Amino acid sequence: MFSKILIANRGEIALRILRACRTLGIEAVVAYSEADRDSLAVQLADEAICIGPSDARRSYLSVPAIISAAVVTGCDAIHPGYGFLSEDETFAEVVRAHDLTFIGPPPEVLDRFASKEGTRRLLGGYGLPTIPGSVGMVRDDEHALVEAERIGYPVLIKPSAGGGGKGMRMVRTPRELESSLRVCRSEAKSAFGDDSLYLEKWLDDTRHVEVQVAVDRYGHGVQFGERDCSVQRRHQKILEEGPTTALSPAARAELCERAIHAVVAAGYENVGTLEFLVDAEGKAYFIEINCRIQVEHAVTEMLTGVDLVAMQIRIAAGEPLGMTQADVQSRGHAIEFRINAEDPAHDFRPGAGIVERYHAPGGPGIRMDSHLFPGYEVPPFYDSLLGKLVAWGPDRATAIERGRAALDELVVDGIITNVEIHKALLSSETFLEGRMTTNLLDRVGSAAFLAAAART
Amino acid sequence: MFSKILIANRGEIALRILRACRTLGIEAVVAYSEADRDSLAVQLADEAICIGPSDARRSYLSVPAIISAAVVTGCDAIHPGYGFLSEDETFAEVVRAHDLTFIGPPPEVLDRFASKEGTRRLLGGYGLPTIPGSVGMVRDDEHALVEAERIGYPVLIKPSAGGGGKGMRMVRTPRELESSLRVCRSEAKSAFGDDSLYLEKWLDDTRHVEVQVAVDRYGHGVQFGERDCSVQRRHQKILEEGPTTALSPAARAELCERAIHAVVAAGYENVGTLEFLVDAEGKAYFIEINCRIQVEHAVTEMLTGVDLVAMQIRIAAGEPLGMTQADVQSRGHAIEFRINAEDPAHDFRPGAGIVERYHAPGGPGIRMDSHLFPGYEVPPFYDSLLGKLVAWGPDRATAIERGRAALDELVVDGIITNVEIHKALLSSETFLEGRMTTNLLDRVGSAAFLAAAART
Amino acid sequence: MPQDRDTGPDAARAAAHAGIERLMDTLLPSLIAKLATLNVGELEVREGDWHVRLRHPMTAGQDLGRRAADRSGQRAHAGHDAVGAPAPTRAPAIVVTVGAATAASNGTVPSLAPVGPGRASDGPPARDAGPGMAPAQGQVATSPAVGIFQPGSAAVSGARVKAGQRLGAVDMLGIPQDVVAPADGIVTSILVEGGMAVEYGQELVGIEATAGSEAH
Amino acid sequence: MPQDRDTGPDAARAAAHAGIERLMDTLLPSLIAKLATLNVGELEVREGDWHVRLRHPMTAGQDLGRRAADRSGQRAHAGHDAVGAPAPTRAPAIVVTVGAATAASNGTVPSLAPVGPGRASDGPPARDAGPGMAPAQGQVATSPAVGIFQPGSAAVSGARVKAGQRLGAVDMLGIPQDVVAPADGIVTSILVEGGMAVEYGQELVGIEATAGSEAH
Repeated sequence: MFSKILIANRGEIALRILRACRTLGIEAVVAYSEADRDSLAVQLADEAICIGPSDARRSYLSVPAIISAAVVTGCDAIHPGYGFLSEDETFAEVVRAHDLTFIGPPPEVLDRFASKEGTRRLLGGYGLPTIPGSVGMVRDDEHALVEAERIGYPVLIKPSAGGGGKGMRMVRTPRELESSLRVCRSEAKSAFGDDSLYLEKWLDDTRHVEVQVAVDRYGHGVQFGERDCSVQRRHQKILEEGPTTALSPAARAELCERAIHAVVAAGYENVGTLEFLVDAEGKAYFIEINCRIQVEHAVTEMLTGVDLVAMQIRIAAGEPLGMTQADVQSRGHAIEFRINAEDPAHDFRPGAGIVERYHAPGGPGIRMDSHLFPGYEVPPFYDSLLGKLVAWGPDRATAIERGRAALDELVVDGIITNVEIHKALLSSETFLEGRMTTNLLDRVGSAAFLAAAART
Repeated sequence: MFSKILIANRGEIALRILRACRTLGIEAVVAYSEADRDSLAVQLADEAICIGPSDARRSYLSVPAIISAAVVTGCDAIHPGYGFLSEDETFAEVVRAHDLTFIGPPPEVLDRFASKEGTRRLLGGYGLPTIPGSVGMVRDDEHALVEAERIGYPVLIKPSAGGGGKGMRMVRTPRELESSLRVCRSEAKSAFGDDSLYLEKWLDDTRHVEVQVAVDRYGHGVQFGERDCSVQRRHQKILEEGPTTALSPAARAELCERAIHAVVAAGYENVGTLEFLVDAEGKAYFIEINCRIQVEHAVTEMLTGVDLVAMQIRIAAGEPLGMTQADVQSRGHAIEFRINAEDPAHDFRPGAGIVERYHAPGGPGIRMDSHLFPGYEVPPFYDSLLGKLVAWGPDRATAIERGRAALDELVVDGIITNVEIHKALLSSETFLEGRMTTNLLDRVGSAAFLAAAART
Repeated sequence: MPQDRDTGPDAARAAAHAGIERLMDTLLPSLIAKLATLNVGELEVREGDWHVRLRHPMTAGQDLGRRAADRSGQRAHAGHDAVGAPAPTRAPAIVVTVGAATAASNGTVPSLAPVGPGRASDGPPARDAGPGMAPAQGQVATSPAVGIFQPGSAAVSGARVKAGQRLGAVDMLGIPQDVVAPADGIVTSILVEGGMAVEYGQELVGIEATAGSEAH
Repeated sequence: MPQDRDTGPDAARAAAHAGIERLMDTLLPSLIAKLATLNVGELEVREGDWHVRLRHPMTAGQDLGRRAADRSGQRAHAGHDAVGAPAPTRAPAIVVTVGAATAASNGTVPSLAPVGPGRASDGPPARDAGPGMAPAQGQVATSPAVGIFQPGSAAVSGARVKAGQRLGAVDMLGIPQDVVAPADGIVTSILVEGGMAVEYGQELVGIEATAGSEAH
């Protein structure tokens, strides 16, 4: 096992990793940018080191700065968290070149699953159904138009790299396609440094369901059930829950079984998530794999009682899973509300400032993962996630009741948050009946959605 | 169901009850003394009312003040929490006389189980093994000496009313008995207003194991497993866990079965706890029943996923349990650490003052029920409980690791707490091997225990 | 009692107040003028054991409760609703709090302690020394219990009352609890209508004390 | 950059300092004397928009981290350990922090914002205005990267250096990052031994600036 881990991330996930290290009895060094000097992870860490200025490109995205920090503090492993360099196979390579361990899949595994399009072909070959799409990347507008005709409009333009909706566009006509390709390329280029795009059949009214898996170095894999991430805003998840209401228990079991079978067969290693779109008929299409710990991993932890971050570290250290599928028992229902510094009343404009008052809700079934504290200044340089409020209950109705009470109890003053959108969701018929699709908010628009909730 | 509940308590339990009301969609009014004007429960409550000065006898123990507060605020039920008036059948009577509902057992049930000695006879008649003891209360010193001879020294002097170790003495000789009776009487008198005492065979090296039960108005009862409260200091619990390491799974199941059978047969109603002493041979003796929600109820909630306070309210409202024994599934292991404003280095002298900094630990399996916040002034008038840190894990070893990490993460500045004793426990061979008995700390003395831990 | 903890003996308080007057007169005006022009949020100075901070009150306080209230419009407070009194808004012109180092090893910080819902202006005098809680130099008869307020014949504006005189009662489950005048003086205001619910310590009758006639 | 947010323009700072000097000279000594005799933990005065608090430093600050450190003895900080500097203990004799109201609608409260582990005395100058951080009127060359410090020939006490002159380098995975003088002046102190690990922004070389010759 590792003796000392460098945490190369910030916010709630830096705190989450620190806690996992403490539980495992491993020393942790928090690497931080100047903007995070006062962050909670830095305060609670036994050791912390400033790696650069607030600009992420010179700190959390700087490969030399992070590896140098790991070297001079005597770490033997680096945990990248999510985002930033968490799925960068080049970074993983350089980490290994310095005799350090990247906590995540080994470089060659990251490389094998780097291209979404290649991954769909790979796992499709191991029995996962995929969405009809372009054969390979679109070489040019010509090729794109031909492929779109073959697939049939509407089609979705997607960047090969990255994720989170950046560089994605749905187009209904050849003209829209031509005009959008340029935009998507530049967006993808600036966001991921890679402008290769591919096309995909657009599915209307789909659900987003993902399966959490873990595979050790010895090819032993276990799945921890699925999460439903259908509540999104412009392809950004804002609420996740498990189990999904989109599939029958039997269908859920089958999906998870196929997922773990495929990734083990394809030689995946460490924790990961397979994302699927589920159409109105309950047919699931594999769309991509996330080779990192995810924001919403806490949903699965509440359901199964496992510590996925500790498991991620153990697997990276070469330990066997130490559990079989039979040991995975999911209990009850869990819902995660992402608390973001965004103003729902103003098109989710991100905010910053000082947290004047902070009170985290508590009680049975409530877990709040957050780096907030009274007096904390939210820096304007990074993503807007302030914390994750997870509500567990023996059934979905109870989880919803507890979630509602917890959202009412939460106090975050000084910063505008998106809490109102969550309260609106909990009064939405569609959500309460578990019928939400990924366009729930975008179809009517968040403002209209909020207004409708206010009326009820 | 009730429309509005008066919370006639303070500290973490007032907050806990408030949360249960929120989850059930019931309005809550927090009744507070002047000393608790700034308390978290008062701040978070939709409605709060001052019922008297800091002196509990004129506020939290004042029957007219509390009932008047319930009447003028339009409540239809009163939740007494634990301590104060929570097991006072006279209070329960008066509450009912004002057409309000006492959230707990009905007055006649409280009355039936009011005397420990009577309860032991009652439940003994329904198959619960009890400790050899005096027949009835000791009339006078004469009678006490005779009974003690019959039982055989050493014997334990216990007050009929109250609990928590007040007025209890172990005596090894007739002389010790005579001299102690007087002290115990006055202690019991001042603490519970009742100086009747009884004698009990003193059992050496016993474990304290209690069974959590719930019985609805229709005689349908379920048990939620047991808790081990063997870690005590002068008969005060400071750490509780479940399941117990004192009994085999089979013996645990049998004990819990006998407990629920006996209380249902004896006509108990609402949530309650049956306390047992377990001797070195694993033989369990019933000692008393607690007709209230207990401080350590969170341990059972972490294991079974039920909300015991919500259940308590539903039962009081006349609702059926709505679950069977088969629905109760205990998972993993949970440990509760009571965080008290006590100085372990100075014989646990209680402290007060301002909480300058407060950071509650978090992460998977961690639950912190506390009324602390930065700037809170701990009043010197009430008990020293600052909060309850509960650590859950799939097994005891993991729960201990998580508990250790959480205790290290906890920050309470400005107030001296007993955290060190918990850290000492987690490095104690006896505790780690699950061999602790109720005299673990008192045998060597807490100071020596702390010192020993410091050396390891 | 909070009073004993929050305030020192009279002598000590006098001395403290002298120090404060000096502070107010010699320093504040100029410093405030200076800093106001800088649009500065806070200024802090430490020297040896002591430490002075100058800041906008808006950055101070920790009242979760009132914020919660702002957020969920339907917050209510028994005492307040009953009399329809306005919710407390800002701190009075001058508030002086002196923390006795005896309460906690390192001194109390009352000004950092949060204020309960709607309590800022109707806390019992015990909580604060000096003026600001009641009408200037005024006295207030407060409720001895939680219940229904029944004003007596003397509870009318302009009435001259003696210290200890009965001004009415608070009916607690049928048991009347006397409301008495804290000092000789003239009734200036009836703060709660008869028949309304009141909580313990709630201010009921305002009295303009006749000079040097406080009740002992 | 923090600098823009935490400190006002020079003129403003001068004015603030004047106010503070005044505060120190005229008021503190007498007030401290008075209060010390009362064994008072804290004294606070509010007037209009302003508010002054006098208290023991031990009740101030919010550094969870350092407290955690005090509790778990084995805390370390890369920059510090490397140079074997003593762990930061108490605030320097005088610390002045000025929060510019421009940072947040209601002014920043830097003195209330927690301080990272071991940062109290070695934060980059950007974080604090006025004296206390570096040699009075001094300048400090800070580390441009996280790595190993390699002092250059000019990094010796007494050496006269020009703004922008190379004082050494920080080796980041074999890539040297130049450490440069922030202003013309004389090297007063080498704060980190060569070959030691340093973090980004760590103070490396102290320089006594030659009057009116700051780098632009």
